[in-house]
Amino acid sequence: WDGLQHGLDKDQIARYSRQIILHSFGVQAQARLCRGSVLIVGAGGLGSPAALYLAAAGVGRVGIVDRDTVELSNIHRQVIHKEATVGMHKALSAAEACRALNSSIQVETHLEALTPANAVQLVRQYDVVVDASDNAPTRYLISDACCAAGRSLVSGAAIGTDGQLTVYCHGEDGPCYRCLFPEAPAAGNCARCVDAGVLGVVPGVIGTLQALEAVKLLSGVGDPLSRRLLVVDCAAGRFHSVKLRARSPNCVACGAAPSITTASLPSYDYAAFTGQAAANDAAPQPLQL
Amino acid sequence: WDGLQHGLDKDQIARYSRQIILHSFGVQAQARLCRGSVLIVGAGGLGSPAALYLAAAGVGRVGIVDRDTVELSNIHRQVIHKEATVGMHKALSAAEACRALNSSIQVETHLEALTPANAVQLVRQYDVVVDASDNAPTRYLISDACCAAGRSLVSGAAIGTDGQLTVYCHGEDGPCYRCLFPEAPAAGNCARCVDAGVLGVVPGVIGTLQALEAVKLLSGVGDPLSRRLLVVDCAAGRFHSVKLRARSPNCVACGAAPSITTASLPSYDYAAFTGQAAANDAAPQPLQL
Amino acid sequence: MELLFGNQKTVEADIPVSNGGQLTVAEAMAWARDNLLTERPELFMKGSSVRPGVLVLVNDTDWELCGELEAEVAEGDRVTFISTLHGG
Amino acid sequence: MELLFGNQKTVEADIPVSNGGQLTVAEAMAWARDNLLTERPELFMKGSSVRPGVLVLVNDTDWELCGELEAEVAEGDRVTFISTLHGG
Ligand SMILES: [Zn+2]
Ligand SMILES: [Zn+2]
Repeated sequence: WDGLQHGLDKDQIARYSRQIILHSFGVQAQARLCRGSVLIVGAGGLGSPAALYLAAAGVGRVGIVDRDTVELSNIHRQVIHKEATVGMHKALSAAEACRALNSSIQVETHLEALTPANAVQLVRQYDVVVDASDNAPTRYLISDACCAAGRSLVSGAAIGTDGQLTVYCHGEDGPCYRCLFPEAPAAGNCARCVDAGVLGVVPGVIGTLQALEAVKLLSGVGDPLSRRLLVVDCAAGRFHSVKLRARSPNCVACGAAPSITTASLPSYDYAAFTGQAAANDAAPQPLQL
Repeated sequence: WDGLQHGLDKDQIARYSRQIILHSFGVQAQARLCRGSVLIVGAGGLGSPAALYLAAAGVGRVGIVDRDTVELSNIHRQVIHKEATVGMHKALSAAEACRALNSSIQVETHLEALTPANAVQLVRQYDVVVDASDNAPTRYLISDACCAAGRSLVSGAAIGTDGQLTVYCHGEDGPCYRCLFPEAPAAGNCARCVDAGVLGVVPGVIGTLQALEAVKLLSGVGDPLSRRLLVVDCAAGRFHSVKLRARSPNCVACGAAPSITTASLPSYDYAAFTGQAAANDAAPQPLQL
Repeated sequence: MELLFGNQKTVEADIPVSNGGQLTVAEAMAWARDNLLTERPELFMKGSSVRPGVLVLVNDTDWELCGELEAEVAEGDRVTFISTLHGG
Repeated sequence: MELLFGNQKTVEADIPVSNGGQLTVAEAMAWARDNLLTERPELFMKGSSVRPGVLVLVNDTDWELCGELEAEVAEGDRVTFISTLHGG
């Protein structure tokens, strides 16, 4: 049966047949996907479609990190959850949906937050990382951990009706987040969806595109968005792609002589660096009109 | 409570709060969404994310048309379904997922195919139509019905790693599908995902964007993609938007003196016009490698 | 579409202009069919125009807004052929 | 970003050039801050450069590839300021 040594069984061939028959994809690409693994940090607006599509596509092992529980006000955009899982741990709710879609893959949940103490060893367990988080200190942490562990990072963000997407830490010359933004923006310039608002479909668009980039990285098919930033204005229906700088030799995380390393990262103070805590601990006020 | 006369109850305010607090959206836009209705033709690769996001966003009434049943080979891209619904009617499987996400909206299922006999009266029952179908004769039928009934049409398509998206029949000068393609392509030029293959995330991207366009049309927020065609090359990560012609005065469906009308449409032979049947009745061969 | 052009999505070409005048889209298409096409011409053109289901663009604008076959193209202009998709 | 510029996403401007020479991005930014900004300048600039978290583009290219503050801009060039987003 496995004359071509792709390692897929009959059920997998049946399940993924529409991708396998695609001329530019094929059975070897599917096999790479099935052998691959992805860590999705955040099971919210971005993580919902990313996790659904990566599980559906057949990524062999999907890890989901989230410390929060599902709230009713999440569901207008976090479509992996449902009313019945309000109050459930988000990572568990997301994992349940992924397994219901594809019981043939492994889904691992990480119920504590990503921290300087656990980030590098967690990231090391996966081939590719998807930043589906919602705050600046976590984004710097994820980028630094990917530099230290040598993993490509699919970074997406969404707020209001705007979205952004790129692949960091990729190949010989891909920059990391710090290469672009070595100084953290002031806390007042880092709006969160819970405070500023977001149109539900917007993280839907970006999160699905993040799944696409992760599929390209794991399967080896297509050109990942490395050194290119996709800027999406959903209200105007405008998508434009901008060319980005290469990795910086002076970067403290990924340059020639990085000061942020596997050894030093656990003691790096991301809250001090960004002037904000990762978790938005104060529950948002119920909306009064 | 309802001093601003938006008609939303406390649960709705809580559920949609993150959209309501968005400055460019607000409570009146949410109220318009909650009063609106959308017909999604097709609960497959495009319809899956479109239905999920429209239900989540709070569209008051969602209609889903599909005559097929869920198959295992659908699930790599049709993430609204799950392993447990293989064998179930797609429209019912999709409706179940929508209600699980949002029990406060109405979800209506139409288990028979869209046909010349039922199209106009079905389309008339909704404010906006989403073409999430998968074949040429149905696409011409949907466009003609929208012209006859005066409804805007969010049309998306995906195959391989390519996608397209536009809004037809909109406003004073929006063209319909026939305005662009008055002569149907030969059957050999109309590939179907089941035969040519499709990367699962690709209809995911387009279907989510279709939900976005429908939200803009129903809420009145943002600029819909009328007279603009978005062309997406997912493999290369390229999005470009092209400017389209206006409605054609000579168009047989939407021009000054249309020959395809509410009265004549039921007897129009779409199979003859396109040289193909709507349904791909022969079940595809199981994939042998 | 690229299957017809040796699997290339983009082709840069210098098209010789007859009569020292302007090049029209019709002439550019005929030249492409005769010089670039590696597969069956009927999948690209029908008579002297493009076959049904293909949208022709001149610099990201529907050719219907530019004069269709008679639209003039000059140095640096981009002519694009897009097949309408039906899958979902 | 547009909140700082009177809620306009795009502004076309003719910037007077001193010394009859080329305009640099640094000069264009200073001019924008002094002539277009309707809100707090510290949300746009820090010293003579852009504040942290803002990516500057010259014609859809990262300014780091064009010389940053010293990049020269001419008639028809587009300078864009993009805030990095963190939400999800
Ligand atoms: Zn770096
Ligand atoms: Zn028309």
